[in-house]
Amino acid sequence: MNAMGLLNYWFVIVLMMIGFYVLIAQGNLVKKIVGLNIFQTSVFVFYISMGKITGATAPILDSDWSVYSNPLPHVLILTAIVVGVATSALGLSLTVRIHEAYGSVEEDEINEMDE
Amino acid sequence: MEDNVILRVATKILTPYIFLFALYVQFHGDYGPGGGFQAGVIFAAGFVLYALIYGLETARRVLPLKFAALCGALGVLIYGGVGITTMMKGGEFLNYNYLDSHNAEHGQHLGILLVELGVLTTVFGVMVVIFYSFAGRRDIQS
Amino acid sequence: MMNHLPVLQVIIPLLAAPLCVIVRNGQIAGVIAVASSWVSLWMAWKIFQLVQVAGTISYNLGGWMAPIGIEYRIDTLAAFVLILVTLVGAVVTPYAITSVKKEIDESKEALFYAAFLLCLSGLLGIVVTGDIFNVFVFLEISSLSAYALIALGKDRRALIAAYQYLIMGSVGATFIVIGIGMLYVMTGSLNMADLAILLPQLPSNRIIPVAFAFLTIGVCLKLALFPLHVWLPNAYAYAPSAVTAFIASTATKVAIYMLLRICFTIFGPDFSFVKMQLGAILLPLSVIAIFSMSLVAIFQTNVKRMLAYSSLAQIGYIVLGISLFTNTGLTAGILHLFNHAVIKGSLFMALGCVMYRLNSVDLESMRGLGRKMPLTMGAFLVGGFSLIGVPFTAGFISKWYLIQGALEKGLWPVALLVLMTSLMAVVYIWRVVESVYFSEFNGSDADEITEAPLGLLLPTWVLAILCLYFGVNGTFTALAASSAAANLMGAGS
Amino acid sequence: MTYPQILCLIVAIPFMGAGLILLAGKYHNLRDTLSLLVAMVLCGTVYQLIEPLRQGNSTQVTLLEVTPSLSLGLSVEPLGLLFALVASFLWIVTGLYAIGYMRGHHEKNQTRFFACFAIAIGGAMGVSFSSNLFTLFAFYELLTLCTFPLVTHHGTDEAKKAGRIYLGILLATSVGLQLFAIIWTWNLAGTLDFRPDGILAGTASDRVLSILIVLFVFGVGKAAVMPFHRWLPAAMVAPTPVSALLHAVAVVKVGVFTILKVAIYIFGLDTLAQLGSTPWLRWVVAATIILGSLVAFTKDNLKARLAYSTISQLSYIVLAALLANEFAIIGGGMHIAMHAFGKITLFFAAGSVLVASHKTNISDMKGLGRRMPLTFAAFFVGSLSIIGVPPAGGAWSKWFLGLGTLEAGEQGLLAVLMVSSLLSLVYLLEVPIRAFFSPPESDQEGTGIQEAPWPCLLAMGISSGMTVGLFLFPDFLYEMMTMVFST
Repeated sequence: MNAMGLLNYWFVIVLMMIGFYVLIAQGNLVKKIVGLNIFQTSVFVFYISMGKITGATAPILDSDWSVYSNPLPHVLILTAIVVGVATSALGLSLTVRIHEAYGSVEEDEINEMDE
Repeated sequence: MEDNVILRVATKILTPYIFLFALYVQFHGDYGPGGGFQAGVIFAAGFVLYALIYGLETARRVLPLKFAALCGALGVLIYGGVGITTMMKGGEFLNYNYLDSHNAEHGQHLGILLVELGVLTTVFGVMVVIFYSFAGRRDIQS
Repeated sequence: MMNHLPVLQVIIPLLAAPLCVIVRNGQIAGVIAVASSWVSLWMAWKIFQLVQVAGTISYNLGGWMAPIGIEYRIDTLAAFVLILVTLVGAVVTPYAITSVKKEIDESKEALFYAAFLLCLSGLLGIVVTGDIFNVFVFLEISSLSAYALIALGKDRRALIAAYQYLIMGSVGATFIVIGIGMLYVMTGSLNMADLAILLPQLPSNRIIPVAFAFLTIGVCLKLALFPLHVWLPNAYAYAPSAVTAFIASTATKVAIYMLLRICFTIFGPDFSFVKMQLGAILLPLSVIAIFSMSLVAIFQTNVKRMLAYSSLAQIGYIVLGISLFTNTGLTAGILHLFNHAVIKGSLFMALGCVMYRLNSVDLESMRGLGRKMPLTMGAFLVGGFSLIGVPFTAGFISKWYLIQGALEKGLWPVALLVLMTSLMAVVYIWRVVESVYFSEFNGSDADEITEAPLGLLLPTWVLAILCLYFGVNGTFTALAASSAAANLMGAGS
Repeated sequence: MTYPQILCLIVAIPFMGAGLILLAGKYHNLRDTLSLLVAMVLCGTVYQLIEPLRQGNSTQVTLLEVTPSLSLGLSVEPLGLLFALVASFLWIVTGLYAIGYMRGHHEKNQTRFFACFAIAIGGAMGVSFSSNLFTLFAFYELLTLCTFPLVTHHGTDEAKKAGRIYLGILLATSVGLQLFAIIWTWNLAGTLDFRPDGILAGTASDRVLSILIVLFVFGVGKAAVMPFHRWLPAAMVAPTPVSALLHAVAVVKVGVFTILKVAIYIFGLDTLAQLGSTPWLRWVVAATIILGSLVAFTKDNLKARLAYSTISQLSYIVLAALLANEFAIIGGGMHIAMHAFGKITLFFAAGSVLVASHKTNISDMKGLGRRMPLTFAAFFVGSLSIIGVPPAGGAWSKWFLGLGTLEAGEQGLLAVLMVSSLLSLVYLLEVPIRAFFSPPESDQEGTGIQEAPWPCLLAMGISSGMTVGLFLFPDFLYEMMTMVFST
C-alpha cells in the first residue's frame, strides 16, 4: 500500500478539508454553502471511487467482460447528490430571504443587527 | 438575451431534442445508464434553457408555476401508487413481480418504468420550481 | 393489510404530503394532515401490540430479501419510539390548524402541512428502517423539511436559525454518510442486522473505529449533545409554535434513537462501550450539558428560549442514562426520551397558546397571565412540574430510574447532580410561575387577552394529561423501556 | 364502610373539601361553613380509626402502582394516627379562628386561602397515613407546593421574597438531600415500605448508613434543623392562621413526623442507636435547640419570636428520634401533640393582638393585657406548655424526653433541654408580663382596643383548654405511643 495507491483517498481528504475550512472560516452565507458543497462532493468522490475495481468496466452487462465495478455505491451516492442539491437549494433560498430581511449576507453584520 | 437571434433560434431547434434525449434516457434506463432522475434533470434543463432565452414570463405562460408544483407532487404519488398497487395485488410494497399476474419479469419492467416515470415527474417539477423561485425573486423585490 | 403496517407507517404521511401540495387549500390540507397523522398513530399502536406478541417484525421492501434488499425492521425500541413520534404528530397536527392560521401566510399553509408530513414520515422512516443508508435518506427528508418549517417563523431571526441548523445538520448528515461508506467498504453490506454479524468477524483495524467516530459525531450533532448544540436554541425559539412543539419532542429523540441503533445494534455494546469506551466520553459531556444548560436556562427572558436550553439539559439526562451502560441506565434513558418528549410537547404547545394571544413569550409580557388564561397556564404548570420531576408526573419516573442507574454504578456524585439540576429546573420554571400567577397583568390591552381557542387548548391538555398519566401509571412506559433496554443490551452478548 | 375505604376517604375528604370551597367561592358564608364542616367530618372520620387500631387491626391499601417498584399506599399505625388526630382536630379550631381573623382583617383572596388550606391538610393526612417513603415524599412535596400561595398571600414584594426563600429551602433540601436519600434507600433495601424493625438493618456499612441518616435529618427541611431553618421565620409573612396551623402544626410537624418515621420504620431504633454518626448528630440538633432559643430572645416581632421558638422545639422531637430509645420516642411523639396545642394557642393570641390592635412588636404591647385579658391569659397557658411546666401538657413530653436522654446515656443533652426550657421561660413569659404589668403607653389611650372577634376567642379557648386537659389526661397519648412498640 503506497501513497499513490490511496490517491483517491488523498483527494477526498484534501477536498473535505477545503470544504470544511470554507464552511467554518467564511462569514459569508453564500460561501458557506459553497464550502458545504465542496465538503459533500468529497464524500461523493469517496463513494464513487470505492466502487471501482481495478480492471473492471462499467456495470452494464456485456459478453466481453466478466468483472464489473460495483454499482451500488453509485446508486447510493446518486441519492446523496439529490440530497445535496436539495440542501443547497434550501440553503440558498434561505440566504435570499436573509438578504431580503437584513440587507446583508455577512454573518457578523447580521449578528450585529440582531443584538 | 432575449434579443439575441442566434441564441433564440438555436434554442428553438435544440429544445425539442433535449426533451427527446430526456425521454431516451428515461426509457433506456432499463438497459443502460439512465433513469428517471437524470431524465428529469435533462428535461428541466431544457426548459430552463428555454426560460433563460425567452424570458421568465413566456416560460410561465408555457408552464405555470402551479403546474410545476403539481408535477413535483404527482411524481411522488405515482411512485407511491405503484407501491400501493403491488400491495393490493398481494405482494410487498414495490414488489413489481405482482404487477403482471402472468409474467413476473414483465411486472418488473413495468414497475421500474412507472417508478422512474414518477421520479422524472418529480425531479422535473421540483427543478423548475426551484428555478422559478430563484429567478422570480427579483420581480418581487423590485 | 396488517402485515404491511411497517411500510404503511412511512408511506401514508409520505403520500399525504404531495396530496397537500395538490389541493393547495390550507383547510383541506390541514384535514389531510390530521387524518394521516391519526392513522399513523393507530398503526404505531397496532405495530406495538404486534411486536409485544410476535417479537421483532421484519418487512422486505419490493420482496427482496435482506441483506440485499431494503429491510424494515421493528423491535420493541422502534415500536416504542414510533408510538412517541406518531403520538406527538397526532396531537400537534390538530393544534397546527388553529395556530398556523395566525402565524403563517395563507398561501403557504398547504405547503406547511406538506413539509410537516414529510418531516413526520422522515422521522418514522428512520425508526422503522433496518438499512443504514435508508436511515440517512430519511434523516435528510426529515431534516430538510424541518429547516423549511423553522424558516417559516415570523421573526426574521428564524431565517438565521434555520440557516445555522441547515449548515450544522448537513455537516452531521455528511459525517454519517462517511461513516456508512466506511462500513460498506469494510463489509459490503448496508443492512444493520447483517452488519452486526459481519463487523465482529473482521480483523481488528483502524477503519471501523473511524467509521464509528464519524457516525457517533454525526448523530450527536443531530441530537444536539453539548458541545454540538449551538443550532438548537434559536431554532426552537423562533420557529412557529406548532413546529417547535413537534421538532422539540421528536427530532432530537429520533436522533437519540439513531445513536442507540448505531451503538447497540450495529457495532454492538461490547465494541461501543467496552472497546471504544463511549460511556467515558458521553458521561462527562452529558454531565456538562445538564449542568451548564440548566444554568443558562435560568437567565433567559424569552420563555421559549429558556425551554430550548432546558431541552438541551434534558437531552443530557437521556444521554447520561445511555452512557451508564447498565440495564437500569438504559431504561432510564429510553424512558426519559419518551417522557421528555411528552413534557416538552405540552410546554411548547402551552407557549404556543400564549404566543397566539400575546404575540410574545417574554417573561415580562406574560405577567399576570394566570388569571387571563388559566387553562393554558394550567397546562404549562403541569408540564413544568413534570419537567422538574415532581412525584406523580412523568418526569419523576424517569429521573427515579436515572438516579437508580447512577447509584448502581456507584456514581453518587452524578446522582446528586441530577437532583441539583432538578432544583435548577425549579428555579427557571418558578420564574415563569411567579410572573404568571403572582404578578399583576401590565399590558395595555388587558381586556383583549382571553383564554386561547379550544383548538389549541385541547391538544395542549391532551399532552399535559399524558404527563400526569405517565407519572401516575408509569407501568406501561417503564415496562416498554426496560424491555427495549434489555433487548439492546442483549444484542451483543 | 370497610376499614380501607375509611382510610382512602380520610385522604380524599380534604381534597373534596377544597373543591367544594372553590365551587362555593362566591358565597362567603356558605364557603366558610363548608370549610368548618369538612374539618369536622375529617376529624370524625379519623376518630373512627382508633378502635380498630386498638384491636390490632391494621390494613394496607395500595392505591396505585406507579411503576412496578413504586406504589402509592396507605396504612394506619399509631404514630401516624396520633399526628392525624392532632392535625385534623386543630383544623377545626383553626378554621374557626381563620373565619374570625380573615374577616376581621379584611383579607383578599379568601377562597384561594381556604382551598389551599384544605389541600395542605390533605397533604398532612397523606403523610401521616402513608405506608411507604415514596407516598410520604409525594405528599410532603404537595404540602410544600400548596402552602406557597398561603405564604405569599399578601402578594407584596416582601411576601414574594419570603415565598422564594420558603420554596427554595424546602424544595432544595427535599429534592437535593431527602429524595437522594430515599432513592439510595431503595437502592440498598429494595423497598421503601415502613416496617416495624426498619428495612435498612444490615444492608450497608455503618458509614453509608451514617451518611444516610444525615441526609434524612437535613433533607427533611420541614423539621427546620439548622442551617435549613430560614424558611420558617420567612413564612411568618403569611396571615396568622397559616402560621398557626401550618407553621406550628401541619407543615413543621410533618417534618419531624417524617424523621420519627424514618428513625423507627426505616432505620429501626436498634440500628440507628448504633450508627457512628448518631451521637454527633444529636449534638448538632442540640445546638439548634439552644441557638433557636437564643435567637428567639433577640426578636422583638412576636411572630418571629414564636417562629424561632418553634425551630427550637422541633429539634426536641428530632433529638428524640436520634436518641432512638423507647422513652425518647414516646416523648417525641407526645411532644408533637403537646407542642402543637401550645404553639397554636400562642399564634392565635399573637394573631388576635394583630387583628385587634394592629401591633406586631412585643415592645408595643405594654399594658395591652388590661384591654385583652382573655387573649393574654391564653398566651400565658400556651407559654407554660412550651416551657414544660405543669399544669400544661408540655410537662409530660419533656419528662419522657429527659428520661430518653438518660436512657441513652447523654446527660449533657439533658442539660441542654433544661437550659432551653429556662430560655423559653424568659422569652415567652416576657410577653404576658409586659402586657399585664407594664403601664400602657400614653398614645394607646382611647384608641378603643378590644378583644378579638368571638370566633378567635373561642378557638383560643379550645386550644388552651386542650393544653391543660392534656396535662390532666395524657393517657391517650401515652397509649398510642406505646402501641408503636407493641405492634
